[in-house]
Amino acid sequence: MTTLRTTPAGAATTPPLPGAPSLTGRPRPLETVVRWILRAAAALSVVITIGIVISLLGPALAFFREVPVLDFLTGTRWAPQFADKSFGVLPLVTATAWTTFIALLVAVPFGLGAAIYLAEYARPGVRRTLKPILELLAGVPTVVFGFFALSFVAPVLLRGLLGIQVGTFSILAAGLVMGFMIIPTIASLSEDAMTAVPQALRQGSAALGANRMQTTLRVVLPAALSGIVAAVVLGISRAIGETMIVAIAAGARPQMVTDPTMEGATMTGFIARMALGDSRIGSLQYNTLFAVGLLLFVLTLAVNLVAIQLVRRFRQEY
Amino acid sequence: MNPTDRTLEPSVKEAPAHAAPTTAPSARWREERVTKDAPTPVLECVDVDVRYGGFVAVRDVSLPFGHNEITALIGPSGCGKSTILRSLNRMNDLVDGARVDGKVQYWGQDIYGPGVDPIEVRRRIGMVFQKPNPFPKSIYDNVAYGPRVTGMDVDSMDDLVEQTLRRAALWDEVKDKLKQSAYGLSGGQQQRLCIARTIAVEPDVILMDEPCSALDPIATLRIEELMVELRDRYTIVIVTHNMQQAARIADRTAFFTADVDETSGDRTGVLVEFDLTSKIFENPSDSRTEDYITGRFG
Amino acid sequence: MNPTDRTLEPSVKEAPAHAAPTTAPSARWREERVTKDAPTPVLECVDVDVRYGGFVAVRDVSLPFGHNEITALIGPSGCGKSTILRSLNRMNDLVDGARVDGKVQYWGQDIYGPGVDPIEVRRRIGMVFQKPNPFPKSIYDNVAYGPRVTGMDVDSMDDLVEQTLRRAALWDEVKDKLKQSAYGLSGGQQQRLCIARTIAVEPDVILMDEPCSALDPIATLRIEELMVELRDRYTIVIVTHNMQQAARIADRTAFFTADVDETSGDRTGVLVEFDLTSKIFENPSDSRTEDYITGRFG
Amino acid sequence: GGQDNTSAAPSGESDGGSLSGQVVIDGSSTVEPLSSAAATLFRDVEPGVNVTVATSGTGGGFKRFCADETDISDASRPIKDEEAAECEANGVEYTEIVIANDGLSVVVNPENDWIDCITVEQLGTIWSPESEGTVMSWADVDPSFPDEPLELYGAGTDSGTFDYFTDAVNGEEGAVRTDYTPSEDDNLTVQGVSGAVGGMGFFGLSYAEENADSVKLLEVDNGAGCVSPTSETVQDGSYEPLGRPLFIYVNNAKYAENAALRAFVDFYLENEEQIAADALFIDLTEEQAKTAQDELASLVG
Amino acid sequence: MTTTTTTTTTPHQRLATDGRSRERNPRSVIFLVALWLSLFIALLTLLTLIVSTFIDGAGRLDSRLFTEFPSSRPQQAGARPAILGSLWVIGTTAVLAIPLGIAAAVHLEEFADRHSRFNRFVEVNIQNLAAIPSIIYGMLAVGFLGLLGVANKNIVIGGAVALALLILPVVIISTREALRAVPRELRQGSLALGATGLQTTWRITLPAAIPGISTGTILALSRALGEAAPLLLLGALVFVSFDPNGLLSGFTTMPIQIFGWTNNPQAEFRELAAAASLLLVGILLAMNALAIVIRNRYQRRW
Ligand SMILES: Nc1ncnc2c1ncn2[C@@H]1O[C@H](COP(=O)(O)OP(=O)(O)OP(=O)(O)O)[C@@H](O)[C@H]1O
Ligand SMILES: Nc1ncnc2c1ncn2[C@@H]1O[C@H](COP(=O)(O)OP(=O)(O)OP(=O)(O)O)[C@@H](O)[C@H]1O
Ligand SMILES: [Mg+2]
Ligand SMILES: [Mg+2]
Repeated sequence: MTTLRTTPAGAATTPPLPGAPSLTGRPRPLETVVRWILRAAAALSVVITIGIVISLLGPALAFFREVPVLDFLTGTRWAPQFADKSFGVLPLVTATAWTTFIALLVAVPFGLGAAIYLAEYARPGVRRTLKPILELLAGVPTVVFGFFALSFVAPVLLRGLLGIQVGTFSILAAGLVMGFMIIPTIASLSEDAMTAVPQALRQGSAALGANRMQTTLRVVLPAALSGIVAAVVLGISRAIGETMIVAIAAGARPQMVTDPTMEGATMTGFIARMALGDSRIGSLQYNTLFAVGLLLFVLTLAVNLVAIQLVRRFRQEY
Repeated sequence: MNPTDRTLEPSVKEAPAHAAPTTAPSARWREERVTKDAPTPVLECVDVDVRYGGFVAVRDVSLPFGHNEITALIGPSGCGKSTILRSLNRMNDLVDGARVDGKVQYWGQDIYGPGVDPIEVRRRIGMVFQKPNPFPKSIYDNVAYGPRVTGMDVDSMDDLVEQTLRRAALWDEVKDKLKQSAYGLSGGQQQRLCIARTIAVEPDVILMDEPCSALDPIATLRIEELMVELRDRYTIVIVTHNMQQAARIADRTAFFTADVDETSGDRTGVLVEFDLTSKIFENPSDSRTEDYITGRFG
Repeated sequence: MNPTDRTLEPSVKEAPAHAAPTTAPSARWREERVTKDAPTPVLECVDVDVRYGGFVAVRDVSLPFGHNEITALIGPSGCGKSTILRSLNRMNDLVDGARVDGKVQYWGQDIYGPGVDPIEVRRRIGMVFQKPNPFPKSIYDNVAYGPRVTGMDVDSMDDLVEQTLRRAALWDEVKDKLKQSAYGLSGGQQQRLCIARTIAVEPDVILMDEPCSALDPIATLRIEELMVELRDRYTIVIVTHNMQQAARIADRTAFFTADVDETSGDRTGVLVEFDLTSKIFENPSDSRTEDYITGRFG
Repeated sequence: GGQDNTSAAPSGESDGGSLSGQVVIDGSSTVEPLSSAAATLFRDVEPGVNVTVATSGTGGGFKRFCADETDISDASRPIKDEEAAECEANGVEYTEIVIANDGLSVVVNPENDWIDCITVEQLGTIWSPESEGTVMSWADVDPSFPDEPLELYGAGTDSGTFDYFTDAVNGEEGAVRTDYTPSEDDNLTVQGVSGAVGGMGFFGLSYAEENADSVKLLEVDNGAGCVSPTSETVQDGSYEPLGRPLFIYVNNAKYAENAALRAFVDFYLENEEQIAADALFIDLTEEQAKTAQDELASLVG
Repeated sequence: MTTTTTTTTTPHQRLATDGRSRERNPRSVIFLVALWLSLFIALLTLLTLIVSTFIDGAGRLDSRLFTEFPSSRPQQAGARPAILGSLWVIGTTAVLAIPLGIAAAVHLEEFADRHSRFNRFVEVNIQNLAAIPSIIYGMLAVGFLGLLGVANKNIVIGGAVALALLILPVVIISTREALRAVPRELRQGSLALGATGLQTTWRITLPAAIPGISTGTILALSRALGEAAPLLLLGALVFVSFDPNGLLSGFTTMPIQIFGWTNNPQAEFRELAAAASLLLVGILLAMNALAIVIRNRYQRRW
């Protein structure tokens, strides 16, 4: 039996024992190349962001050279194409805020309700069938949703069934339909968050004599909060950024929206119309497009950064 | 003999490789407490079968659980110990496709009888799980959860929480951080918190499914001590893989095994033997029990 | 004093304060095989510290692992057994923030030395995990995976697979379903498949982190038998919670515990004692070892 | 009107469909139906030529046209000086061709029984920027009208139609009250007007004729009596000031070198009558057609 | 061993048997009804939408829709180039976005150092990109193609670039989720055998994540299929008289064709638009169904 070779602590390098297997690896050039490709693919997302900023910023700056930023942000009259021009973006912002708000008013309760039902009450078979059907709602082209708002929700549902006096175009109809469009986003992501809550927590609650509703409201929902917040925020982003529904159904009249039965032009709706309109490219009117685009970008960015913080705060490791 | 002596009685016997231990863990001390006589059954299975879908997981189990006693359920994996345990407080209701036939009597009343509220059953017959599963809430809220949801009439929740944590031998360790998340506790502390949570709703019976299998030996020891203390107020049923544990703390032990159907290959759990723990470990009536106890099983 | 002296001849002068427990598991049979002499170290930790972020998880571990021996690492939860094990084949490289200081010598060569390829290290020093983790592939492909990815030069993969499965005592059970998914196997079979997968790449050393803790007693027994068989060809290091298991199969045993820092409350793992298994279980030199072995720990 | 949806075999020299190549058209969405109709008919003659029509708007169309990206630019207004300068800067020479006529029709709700003919002054009263907040009901326009609230609908502010209408009615492009409901989609304007008793709107004649059941078409009095909008009145210029021409701009160099483009443009002009009918516009007067032919001829000559 | 119980029970020990379960108390029932209504209303909307579109468009849902080219005469018009254009664009989008998205996700999930500031920034950035309005991607694609000197932007590759940029973050995020769902133990098992990181990813992690990746990707593609806004900014065509036949070919897609038709004065065009909408919804339904089949079929139990 050989005695142990010993190494004085702190000795520099130890030569390997005679006959010891080599531990140096073979070179793996493919590995290196592929890893660089992967890294480049990930970095591309940053390039995209930079691209967005550049493509918005140039014309937007040209615009802000002529219209002071403050006037743009605080003005309440939006009339870039009228003879008496005015570039206060608040009418567009209020319209966007209202459509978003109404959409959330519909999507958050219904989306969460559907999610809770699917995650906590439905049998697995039912969930497997219903969830994808619900997700289908998210896949319906927004153009189709837009005409649905115009030809069904406003005249039949709102005016006909509910007796609400809305015009052909209204923030209300557009917001409602947008809400329905967002339901699956919120429902599906919240449902994922809730199913990720360990079964053990539900069992623990049931074993204490809590009923299903109590378990859901007091254990599952708080535990899934970060996922639900993330879902709602994605819903908000969708609502702010949705274009076709509002372009078709909310109207094109830029006015300070104080009442959802009014019509109003949202930021995205304005961009879509302006981009397809007959204004001369490069003109001041045309460049408003980019100023509004930039504002939209900054707004969604802000909503998201806040959301990321919130999600971090509520994140729960089990 | 006091409980501490009992738990400190060496559990580790000679266990050389591939040789059966010469002696099974001793449990002689327990005869002073309970007798061969049938216990007053707080809870009793009568001819219970449990099915999952079409598959019969356990068959024909009749088993009484004595008042203020600890009953251990042992047996190889898959023999249906957890299944039986869950049928004792209708937790199986929550498992898709599970069906319980037969009767489970609680103070003589069938918990599967008509008009019985499973939620009420679960409040009376609490449960502690294999992996500690505190809620993602503060320590205080974990304990207060049960009293709140069951609408218990409490004078002072603070007092109740303190008292409960004391009974669960956790108060001293957590009294300064009641408002902190329960997830900051160690595994053993979390499990004691789960026990505290369970006793906060003042159940009669506590069911425990391998409550120590995720814990280290020291934490295990503390839980065992706690169980022995709690025995004075509660009827305890514990499933364990650890035979030494059963020998150390159980008054009575039920040994289950799985019968294999020759044709279908289905394994169905059956109760082989139920007796005083000392009897099961020292002088089992059934050869299958003996084989299992001595590690000769298979 | 060299490190080996330190770890292999622990404070013999200090006789244990109290008598060794009479009931500690006997391991006398093993003395026929290994002697008190230091083993030929295939693998050796020299003054190893492991940190996670800033936190020192284990400190100052010097420990040789003898050729064709089974070394068991035991100790309470959180004392750093898994951490040390992972540092033996650089699996810690994959853990965020983990840092290993000191040396781990493989045939005298520091595996953390410059120019050493961790991938090569891991092929030589295989690892089996707590939960069986077969790949979602067929049984055959699970075994063939290692040889394929390491570019091993094999004449016939079929022969290699068969031979390997035979060595892992699994061939007879799976030979008719080699092309079926490994997930169809029972837990014990899956774990043996993982062992087979590991030996297929012809490592020197096999590290096992509580390989039986997810298995039932019968499956555990089979794995233990397998380890004893494999010892003739491989050096085995096993972490286990189950002291009987260490007593049954290990040639030498290292006992770890966690020192608690009074001020910060941080727990740092330290090696308490390393010796022949029989010595550790029958006549430990350190009172902490004895307390742990006899269950009086804490 | 001269609308006739039954297809007649397009006339024009058919050289057996031997051509291939590409014709890229972009520009006004108002003119798009014309170009699409032309392309539809042209396909039967020259199936080998790929014609595409996009609707980036008149401005967007000129942007691309002057960057030499497109062959033809559809325009609902004449090219602006800045745009022309850009073309010049890029060396793009072009020919402006009037390709059809359009009448802007003024419509009211069918239940409106108090007006059949509107004067240009009245239009000015209703639509001028100063009216915002003051002229809010029909009674404010003329005391003899009922006190029915005015609800105004019209083309989107980004459209050539908007520019044209505001110029014609208020004498300056973009000079209009802002409290009306603009819409890109004239079908929606129809819906708006048909939904409100006091509703009024303006849009292309074709929309009014297609929706004769839902809206009432007004005659317009330019001081020379009431004139109802029809192909004839638009063509002969008596429907004033709301009749307007629609344009295509053709890239001269491309016209010269691209046989497919040449064939297409020639075909477009030769069949302008049929095309205008298909697209629900008003075809050219003989004089207009002749001018256009001459312009083209001078190009190749 | 069974003893018939004769124990007398105290009131405390007595279980109420009046059948009044706390599961069925009024509040719980109202709660459940509310949940059920939520789901019901969402599904009802979908149904209403499909039915009302069907009523509008059923008359034109015939073979002409598939075989005919657009025409200024509604009776002769069809969506053939739009259908083919949608296929071309979505196919190209998939080719662009899927490999890039998977590569980025693999880097972030498997190789990136989570603590590096840059990688954290990349992560946050991708989350943000996923929330950016689609119309802004249109503006980006215009800028990007302009930069490349592409004169004619309404070509298949142009539309595909816009849509690929749009869905890239979604593909990355869903791929990362799918990769994350693959247990760590599998990767460790592979690495412990001496496999390299890339081998582990290629042979173990990615195959195990395929069901999740394909589900997420199909849903992303179906979103792209229904998008109109970014393509409109590229100067989308409303009239195409030929079948698209390559990356540089002009194209139109179904949502744009639908949008274009609804702007025509003739009511027949609106009927045609409804028919095309139905077709589009049908295609999306098929794609979602495919995603579901994949999800259910290959869902693994670890
Ligand atoms: N939810 C379930 N659905 C279907 N079968 C189940 C379910 N739970 C358990 N089973 C089956 O019932 C049998 C008994 O399982 P059970 O979990 O009760 O065994 P156990 O004795 O507790 O085993 P262990 O010691 O491994 O916990 C097993 O065959 C198991 O596969
Ligand atoms: N990835 C990690 N990051 C940070 N700390 C870790 C990590 N893994 C382990 N630790 C810490 O290091 C210490 C030692 O852990 P380790 O898992 O090695 O203990 P162990 O002896 O294997 O315990 P067990 O018996 O429970 O497996 C513990 O305090 C643990 O919390
Ligand atoms: Mg169990
Ligand atoms: Mg460990």
